[in-house]
Order: sequence, then structure tokens, then C-alpha cells
Amino acid sequence: MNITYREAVRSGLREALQRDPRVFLMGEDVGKYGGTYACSKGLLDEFGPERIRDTPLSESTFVGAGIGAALGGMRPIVEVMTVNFSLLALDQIMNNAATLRHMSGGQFSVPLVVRMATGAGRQVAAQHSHSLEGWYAHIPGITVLTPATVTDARGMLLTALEQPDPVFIFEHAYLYSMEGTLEEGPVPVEISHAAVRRIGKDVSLLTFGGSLWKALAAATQLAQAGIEAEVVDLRVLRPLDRDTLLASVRKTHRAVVIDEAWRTGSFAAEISAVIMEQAFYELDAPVARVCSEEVPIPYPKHLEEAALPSVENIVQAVRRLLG
Amino acid sequence: MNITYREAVRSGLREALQRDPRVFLMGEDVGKYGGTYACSKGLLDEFGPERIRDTPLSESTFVGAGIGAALGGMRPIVEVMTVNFSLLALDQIMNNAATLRHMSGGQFSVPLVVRMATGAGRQVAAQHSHSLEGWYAHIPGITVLTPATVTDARGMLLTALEQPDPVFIFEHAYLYSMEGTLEEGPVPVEISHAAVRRIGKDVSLLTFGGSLWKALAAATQLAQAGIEAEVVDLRVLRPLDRDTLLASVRKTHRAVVIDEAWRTGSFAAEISAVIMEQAFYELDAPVARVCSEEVPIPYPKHLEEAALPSVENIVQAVRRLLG
Amino acid sequence: MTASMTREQGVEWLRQMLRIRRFEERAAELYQLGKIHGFLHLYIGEEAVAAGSIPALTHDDAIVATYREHGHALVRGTSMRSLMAELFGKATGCARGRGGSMHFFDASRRFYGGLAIVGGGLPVAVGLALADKLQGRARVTACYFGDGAVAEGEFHESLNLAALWKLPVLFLCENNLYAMGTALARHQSQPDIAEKARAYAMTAHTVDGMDVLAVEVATRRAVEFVRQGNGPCFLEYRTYRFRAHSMYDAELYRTKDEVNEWKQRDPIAIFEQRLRAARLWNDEDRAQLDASIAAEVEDAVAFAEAGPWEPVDDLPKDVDSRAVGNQQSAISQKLNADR
Amino acid sequence: MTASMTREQGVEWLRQMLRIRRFEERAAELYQLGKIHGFLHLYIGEEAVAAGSIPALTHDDAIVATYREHGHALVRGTSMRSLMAELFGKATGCARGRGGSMHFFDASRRFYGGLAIVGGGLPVAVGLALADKLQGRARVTACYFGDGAVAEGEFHESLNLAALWKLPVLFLCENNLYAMGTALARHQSQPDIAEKARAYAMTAHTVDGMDVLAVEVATRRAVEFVRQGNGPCFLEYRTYRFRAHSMYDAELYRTKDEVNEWKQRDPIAIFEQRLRAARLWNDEDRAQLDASIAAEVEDAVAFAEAGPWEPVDDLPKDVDSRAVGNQQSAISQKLNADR
Ligand SMILES: Cc1ncc(C[n+]2csc(CCOP(=O)(O)OP(=O)(O)O)c2C)c(N)n1
Ligand SMILES: Cc1ncc(C[n+]2csc(CCOP(=O)(O)OP(=O)(O)O)c2C)c(N)n1
Ligand SMILES: [Mg+2]
Ligand SMILES: [Mg+2]
Repeated sequence: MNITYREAVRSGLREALQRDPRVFLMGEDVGKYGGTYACSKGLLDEFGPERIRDTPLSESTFVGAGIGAALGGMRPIVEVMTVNFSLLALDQIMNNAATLRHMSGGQFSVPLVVRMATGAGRQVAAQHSHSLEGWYAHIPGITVLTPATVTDARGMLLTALEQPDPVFIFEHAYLYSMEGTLEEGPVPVEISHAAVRRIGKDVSLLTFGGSLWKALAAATQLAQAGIEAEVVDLRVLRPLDRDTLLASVRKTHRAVVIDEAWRTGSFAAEISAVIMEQAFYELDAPVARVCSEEVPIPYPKHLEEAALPSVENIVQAVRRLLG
Repeated sequence: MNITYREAVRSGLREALQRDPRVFLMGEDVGKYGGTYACSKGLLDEFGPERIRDTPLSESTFVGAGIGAALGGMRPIVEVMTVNFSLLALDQIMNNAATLRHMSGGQFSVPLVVRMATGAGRQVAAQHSHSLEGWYAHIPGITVLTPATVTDARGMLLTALEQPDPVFIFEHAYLYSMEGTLEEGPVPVEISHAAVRRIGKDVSLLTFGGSLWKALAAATQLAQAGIEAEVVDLRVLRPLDRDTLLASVRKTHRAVVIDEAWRTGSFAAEISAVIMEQAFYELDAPVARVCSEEVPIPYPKHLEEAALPSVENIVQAVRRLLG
Repeated sequence: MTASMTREQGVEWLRQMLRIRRFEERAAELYQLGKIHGFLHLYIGEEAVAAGSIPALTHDDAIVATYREHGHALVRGTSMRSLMAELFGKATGCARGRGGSMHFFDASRRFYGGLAIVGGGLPVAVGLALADKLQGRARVTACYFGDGAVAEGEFHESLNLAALWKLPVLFLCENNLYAMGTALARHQSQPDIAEKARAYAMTAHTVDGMDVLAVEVATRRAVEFVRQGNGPCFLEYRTYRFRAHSMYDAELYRTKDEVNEWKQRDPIAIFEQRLRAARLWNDEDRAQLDASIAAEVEDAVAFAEAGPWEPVDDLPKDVDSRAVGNQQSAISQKLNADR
Repeated sequence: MTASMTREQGVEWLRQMLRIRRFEERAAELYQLGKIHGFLHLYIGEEAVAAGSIPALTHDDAIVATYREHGHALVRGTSMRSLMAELFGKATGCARGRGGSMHFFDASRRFYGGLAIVGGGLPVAVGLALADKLQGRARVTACYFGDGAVAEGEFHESLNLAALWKLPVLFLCENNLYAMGTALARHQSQPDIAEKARAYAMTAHTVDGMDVLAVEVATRRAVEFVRQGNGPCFLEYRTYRFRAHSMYDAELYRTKDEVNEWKQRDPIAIFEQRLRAARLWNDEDRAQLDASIAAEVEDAVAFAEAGPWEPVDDLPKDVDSRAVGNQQSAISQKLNADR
């Protein structure tokens, strides 16, 4: 079945709300407005204002309230409109959501799901174009998911709701309008493994989220030149499935990591360091990173494109590695 | 002259306030209380309440007010009591302080200095033991300093105040009571380079801040076993002085990065990735990381010690590399 | 009414409101044509606020605004050319094209944005005012924000700090009754916004934001109050946005009737009526004004269209003062030194 | 006074206040002896607040407190043993020793911390109350915080959200006149804290926090009000901390005279006087009580001393449910399911 990413998210939300009366959705404009990205359009009518809750603009408090509601036995889905605004909620996330179980000696559990749009590419400029998944992946105690396909966009949400600990789902804003085919199989998809999205033998392209599609496009281009790239969709940034990515690198002996974050301190650095630590002797060339330029993302299209990883950048990075 | 790190910070503050009437200090309890870590003790009497300003508990706003005051021609030093509370101010830091110059096309400059205590080791548990310098080092547009010596603790502050852009200074809380010898030379120290704190030939220990002293202690131990470690104090995490660290690695062919942050997504990962990219062919062994365990830092001493990088961990990591 | 207004003033207010409206109507068209991208938030319906309040400031005062700031920049005097060029993303724009609709800046007019994180401008305004207070300058910082921002923690922190330190900030809430799709009563337990200022012992007034004259009178008084060192002052302008929140909004959250009712209070139509009634204005005046604004808008579009893109090589410029290709411009250095 | 209090109640309040005081005095000694480390914030002087307010809650209600929460946990009924063991960092502590003084937790008593980021507990309390409201349970969440927290943005956001959604939260401000070294009037432009609640259309009362009976009466009423579905309620307890902010504080910010003046209002001495005056209490009663509390404290110290440390191998346990060595305890699973 073909479906947009946005519809996939909505279908996941609907199913979650139907399955479990403890599930509710809250966030800015998820209700009457229909969701900034229309993900929750129609759900207010379907489930009513108790379960589809518009919040005031107060990120720290409605995320914290999600934590409290989770402690109180609910299964909240909190939508932080975009990752950019989630900075305002980071204290609640780091110091409460991620910490309560351990700090209390295991007495409490915070089964909270937080969804947010991430990434650039729509010309919304410096304050609305962050990619901070890597920061989240640094926080012990939470799970970080980056659905790149419609199947994952729907299924990861359902699996996330089954976890006893906080799960953060990053939906790349650029993907909402993308169409894809929902895969068959269990709807709550597994969230323990990376997925090999394309098999290859010459180089591993390791990536996640919105960049997956750039990596796949690059792989297609490379194939025309006789280079077979394997494309690994990390899917879960924390806890990272090292095995899958290392297996790929051990096969291809070369890797390029693609991450829309600014290079310094990106999650791509972590991937590179992991390969350094666990597959150094298998490498035929140093692992390369394709990341964003280290600038606040500018508004005009030509500059935004120049700032973000492109298919061309990936192809060039591979060529340099193989060159 | 022997002096504590705390006194060095205070002497830097005093000198800064004396030098430039545009400089003022604000933050929680910097005045009447004398500073949580007593860094600003006595300064209120000396400079008066206009220049030593106690703020209400409102991190986002007094950091934002620092940005505004800097835009308005002042040279504010904002003290965020600890890095743990700086999460509440991250939006102002990322979206305003770091971004305004670029986003405005170069019209504005934010000559703001923010100081904060960082790190663990004093049994203050999960919400007061973060090491987030690596997150800050991810943000384009700012400078990130990690003074590890008394000379840097005093001198970096003065240099920071000469910068037209935001500078973040991380003072490891564990160091405040440490004594050291103030080096001769210009008081505003340069902030472009890493410093080789110990010369060696067998392995490079790359570190910064509070961990420098653990690395030096490890080097002393290793020397007894005939292993000469070179210890590089990164000093400036952003912009990173790649040349110095790479020169060391090219000499020793082996490196261990020590960083008190949680391993995944630590700044140590960035260092490892940089070496991967620029000195891969010079390496005799994979770069290792010694970081904190990925747990909220617990209160009891034995568990806190087990969670943090130790001299022993560093020695072992080196031995594994050489083994 | 005419007592407190000369014809000249009245005409100027009308002109400014019309400039905003025409500029934005054209911008909306250009958005459809693919000349403008990203987020575009129109101010149409709220023009009386910017047109009435900004002239109450002196050239030396500062302004901090939001992503819905076209009107503020226009009234402040930034050229329509550079604003339209900014919407196009051209290097001739007021932020070199880097900001677009949400991020207008103009250092020479002390226009500090164009900040798009809701509530994020308030602390900055407090700091600008602190700098003035510390340097003994009798300047005022005017900080515009929406009703939605009132819910954010920074609103609370900023009002407290400004009041505590008696800083010369003018907090100007443009209450258009909605934060995106969320009606005021659905985001504020106490929807009387001016009431909140009292929790900080701050003087506050509620103003009819559809009446440019009322806006002018209230703002001028408030500016005076603040300039005299009495600490901050809070104004709530009651207004309404006639258009969607941004270009993507299906407006599911309000009825056409509600919008139409408010359109009866169109600040431009109403004020023009009053000018006519006072015999200060006639059809011919209007025709002339329309023509001159239309010319200004078309000139701005042509300027924007003709302008160059910033070279890709300049991307890293001004990330910081050290950045590649960066020589800190003498102008910006001087501007900062002057402050 | 006796009208609204039986002897039994009065004695219980006195007992609780004394338990807190003796527990903390001993803790301070043990800190000097190097048995307790990190931050230790004493509640001495403020005992009437916890002793008077917590008994007004039922077993099913929830409590969210700060790093200055020894008293709250004691009155709530967590054993002194497990609290002292927590201060020691022992595995027999109420948080397995991982939290220490600032992070007491007790799931079985719905005691959700012991949270040490100022203001950080308020949103969590709002969420706990939301869960109750959504599940139709007539439970109350009591959220304690200091006057310093009132300045934080989360205070504002949380009061608004709770009032807007009419959630069963009791906001309990322990106004001890200082946030660390910053006096109330130096951090609040409007130092009348209860006044702030009105900005959220929330019912608020100011209570003498040195008078355990006044605390009890006001809190019981407020709990009733909240439980009946009227939405949140705000209480400001005016109190005073007799000791330093924490063990590191030189107390440069207040005079000995001021402290001594407040000590004249010692909640324990004053209440004991009242009991005596009402002939409900005499020297012998006091001696007996002292002895029993002393025994309880020493027993707790012995228990703490004897307790084991958590094995280092358990460090990663409970980082998340998947963590090494982690089998989610049946108890905690059940507790969560029950809610
Ligand atoms: C912190 C933050 N949260 C969410 C958003 C997304 N957002 C942009 S405008 C807006 C509504 C703001 O409403 P209001 O303050 O009333 O201003 P108006 O748009 O009505 O002028 C929202 C939710 C944002 N920009 N910043
Ligand atoms: C967000 C945050 N900022 C700063 C601190 C450091 N700090 C701990 S307690 C305290 C004072 C809090 O005062 P108040 O809320 O009045 O509580 P009290 O200590 O008087 O009980 C401060 C500044 C913190 N823990 N959290
Ligand atoms: Mg609005
Ligand atoms: Mg206090």
C-alpha cells in the first residue's frame, strides 16, 4: 500500500489511541489546528479533547507533564513541534525523564514517547533547521529512533509505546510528504536493529532519517559507475546496533557516515569512533563523514543546499575513499 | 606564585572588571552569597551591585539578558552556576547567542562570556554531575574553553572578553580547590592552541579540563613502567586545534582520548573521528576512549568513582593499546 | 480625535498601514509564484499596532520583534526594497538574504530581529535595556511578542527581571487571540493578559489594537514613562490576524464568521473613515497614496528580483569574526563601539 | 485552638517536627564526620510545613518535593532507617543509596523525589495530576518548592497549565525568604508570592509556616478543594531556614540578628508551648518523646552504618529496563500497572 510518511505517522497515532486507553497525545496545536505538519489531522474529532490535547506554548512544562503522566500510569505521546523548540525542554528530558529510573534505584519508570520533527531543507532558516538527534543519543536512559521509511514511521511509534522507558522519535520534516510502500509484517516494528536498505560490497554508507534517501540516491549513481554501495539505515541511534553496521564495514572495508548535523560533535563522529574501536584493522581507508557545514542554516535555497549534505557530496566522498 | 584555581578565577574576574568599565558579572548568587564556589567572593564589596549582579533563578532569561547586554555594547560575564542548569538556557545560547551574527548577515556581534562549573566527582549525584562541554562544542559560532590550569583559569577569561563572539568557559568544579603555579607571561593567554603538558613518544593522551590531571597522573605511572606518554591539553574545544593533537598522534602513533562525558556522543568521539580522518595511516593501533559509564552519576563514592574515568582506566587503556 | 493628531500624522499612520498591507499582499502572491519560500507570517489586520506604536520611539530606541515583523521593519524605516529582497533571499536583503521573512535585521535602526523562537526575544530585550541602564542612556527597548509567548517561561522570567531591576523595557503584547490555532482561552487560564503584569508589580494597560490613534496615544505615554526611569511598562494590544497563521494553515480552528466580524474592524478602513469624517482625507488623496505605495511595492519587487544571490563561498562568512572570508565590516565594528 | 485539634493530633505534629529536627541535627554531625557527603540541605526551622501539611494528604495522594526534602519523606512515613541509609549512600537507602540527601524516593508512598533542579518538579506534578484526572481518580498531587523556584519559567508554565486544565495539583511554596543567598525582595519584583497565583486565576492563600496548626488547617482545606475537582490551589507558607543553605554556605547574606529573631518563632518551641498551655503536654511527655526519637535516630544511624554498599557491578542496573543486570522488579512493574 502506498502512503505518505505523514499518513503513516497518523495511522500509527490512530492505532495507538485505539489499542490502549492510556495513550493520549499532547502538544502545541495537535488538536484544533490538526498538527503543524497535519500528522494529527482528524484525531481530535475521532478521539476527543481529553485524548488529543492542545497545550499552551510551554515546552518544558508539557514535556515534564508527559513525564508525570507516564509516572502516573498513562502512556503519553508528547509532540514537541520541532527539535528546535525541544531545547526548551532539555532539562526535563535529561534530568527527569532519562534519570528517574536509575536515580530512584529502579522504583520508577517513565514510559513516555516524545515525537518531534527534525532537520532542514525547507528554507526555514537558522532557528528552525536543527538536527540534534546526536545530542539526544548522548543521554543514557532513553531510546532514540529515527524512522526513515513509512513502515518505520508508523510501526516505531507503536513499539515505542510498549517500552517502559522514554523514547524519542525524530521525524524528518522533509519526509512528511514522501510516499512509500508500507511493508507487510507486524505493525509494531522491532527497534533493536539497524537495517541494510541496499546490499553492496564496495563501501558502506551509514546513515539515518532524512539522509537515508540521499544515501540511496548516491548509491544508485555510484552503481552506474560500477561501485556497489551498501546502505545501512541505523534506525535506532540509542542504543546503537553496532553489530549490523560493523558487519557491513567488515564486509566492505570502507565507510562513509552521512549525518545532517553539523560535523563537529555530530553523531557521525560517534559512528566513526565506534568503527575505529571495533573494526580498525578491517578498514582499507579512513571512515569519512558527510555532514552539514558548520553554519546556522541560511534561508535561500542555494545556500541551504550548500550547507546540507547532498547526494553529490556523498558520491564525492565515496570516490575519494576509493580513489 | 602558588594560587588555587578558585583564586585564579577570582583574580581574572577582578582584573577584567578593573580593565574595562563595560564588564560586569551576573548570575545566581555571585554577589551577596559570594559565588556558589566562592569565585566572586569580595567582588560585590569591591565593585558594587551594579557590576556584580545577583539574578533570580531564571537561567534562560539572564543568559538571554547577557546576549542583549552584549548587543548593547557591554561586556557581560554571565555565570551559570553549573552546566547542569545551563540546559535551561540552551535555546538562548543556540538560537540567539550563536546565531545572531550569521543570521543577521554580519550586522550584530555578541561579545558575551558565559562561565560555568562542570563535571562530577563531588558526590552530588545524577542531576548535578553532567559534563556537557561536548554539546557546546557542536554549536557553530561560539568558542568553548576548558581551562585546566590556574594560568588558564585566570588568563582565558581575559582573552575571552576580547572576543567579538560568545565564549563559553567550563571550569571543572573539582578543580576550584586545586593549587597551581601561575605561569609568567601575558595575562590574557592565547586561546587558539592546545598545549602539550607532558612530552612523550609512546602514546598520546588527549584530554581537557578536569581530566587533564588524571591523564598526567596516569602518565607518571606509565613512566614507571617505561612508557612515555605525551599529554595534550586540548584547552579549546571549539574551534579545535587539530594541528597540535595530530602532530602528537603522528609522533606517537597511538592515542587515548579521555573525556568525563558519557562515551556515546562524547567529544572524545569527535577527537577519534578527526584522527581517523587526518592521521589514519599514521596509527599503529585504534584510538581508544576513556569516558564515563553511561549512567546517571550516582551519589555514593564507590559508584561515582566507578562511573568516572580514573587514572587506572587510562593506564589500562594505554596498556591495551601497547599490548 | 483631531485634537491629538495633525493631518500630517494621520496621513502618515494611514500610509504606513497601507504600505504594510500592500507589501504583504504582494508577498503572498510572490509566495504562490515561488519567489518566496519557507515560512511567511502575514501581519494583515494588525497593522495599527506597528503603525501606531513605532513612531512613538526615537531613532535611538531599540526594537525586538518576532517572525511576524514585516510591519515593524517597514514602519521603522528599513527600506521596502531591502525587506522584499530579504523575502527573496537576495544578498541585497536586510539580512543579506540569510534570514528571509522571519529574520529581518537592521543594525542602523536598532532593529534586533526578527526572532522566531516564541518568547526568545524577551530576554534579549531585557539585556538591551540593561546595557542602556548601565551606561546611563535614556533609551527604551520595545519588545513585541504575541499572546502565545505569554505562556512561555521566558515571559515570566523576563517580566520579573525587568521589573526587579527597573529596566527601560516596553513589553508590547500583540494579542491577536490565537497562538497558531490555539485560542487565547485555550492556552491561558487567565486570558486577561494585562492582569499578568501585576504579578510583577508592573504598570500595564490594555489598548484597542485596531485603532491606530489609541495605539499611538497609549504607546507614547508608555514610552515616556519608561524613558523617565520608572522601570518597564506593559501594553496589551487587542488585535486580530485576518490571514492564516502562515502559508500552510487550513484555519480549522476559527470560523469564517469570526474572521469576517473582525474584518469589520479593519484598522485601515476604520481609520480612513475617521480621517474622511474629519475632512482630512478624500478620494483623491487615497488614489494618490495608493499609486505611490503601488509604485513603491513594484519598485521593491523589481529591486529584489534584480538583486544578486550571496555567493556560495560566503556561506561561512560571519559564523564568527574569525570565519573564513570574514573581515569584520568596519560599519558593524563601529556600530558596536558606539553602543 | 484545641477545638480543631485533639491531643493525639497535636502530639503527633510535635513528634514529627522533632523527628525531623533530630534526624537533621544528627545528619549534620555525620556530615562533619565524613559519613555523609555531597550536598546536604537542612530543613531545620521549616518543620511545621511538612509536619502540618503532609498528614492532610491521604496515602493515595502523591508528593513531589525538592532537594530539601528530608522532612517531607519522614512525615510521609518512609522509615528513618532507609532515609539515613540513603544519606550514607547505602544499598538499604530509600533510593538504593544512589540519590543521597537530594534524591529521596519512595514509590510505595507515592513520593516522587527529591528533585534537585529548582522548578523541575512542578511540571512532573502537573503530569501526575493529569494522569489522575484522565483516569478519573480523586487523588491530589502535592508539589513543594521554594520561593526561589517562583522565578523560574517552569513555575509560570506549570501554574498556567494546571489552572487551564483544572488539574488536581496543590502548589505548596515554602517561602523561607531566601533562594540560597538571595533574599526574596532581591529576586522577585512582586514579593507577595500568593499574588502571583491570581495571574493564573488560581485560588491562593498565605499561611504562617511557623505554625503547624495553621499549616494543617489551611492545607486540609486546600486538599479538600482540590480533591473536589475545583482545579489546583496555591499555598504560600511563610517560613524560615535556621541553618545555612547547605553545608558550604558562609551565610554572608543575612545577619545573625535576623536569624535569631526568627528563632524566637521556632515552630517546635512555640507549638510545644501551646500544648503545655492547653495542659495537653508536660515535661515528662517531652522527656519520653525525646528518648523515643533519640532511640529512633540512633537505630537509623546503626542501620545505615551496617548496611551494604550497592555492588559496583550493579552500576548500570536500571539505567533503563534493558540495562545489564536488570530484571525489572515485579514490584515496580506492579506499582506502575496499578496507577
Ligand atoms: C518555542 C517555540 N515553540 C513553538 C513555535 C512554533 N510557533 C511559531 S509561531 C507560534 C504561535 C505563536 O503565537 P503568538 O505568540 O500568539 O504569535 P502570533 O503568531 O499570533 O503573532 C508557534 C506555536 C516556536 N516558533 N517557538
Ligand atoms: C535550575 C537551578 N538553578 C540553580 C540551582 C542551584 N540552587 C540549588 S538550591 C537554590 C536556591 C533555591 O531556593 P528556593 O527555591 O527558595 O529553595 P530553598 O533552598 O530556600 O528551600 C539554587 C540556586 C538549581 N539546583 N537549579
Ligand atoms: Mg497570537
Ligand atoms: Mg527559599
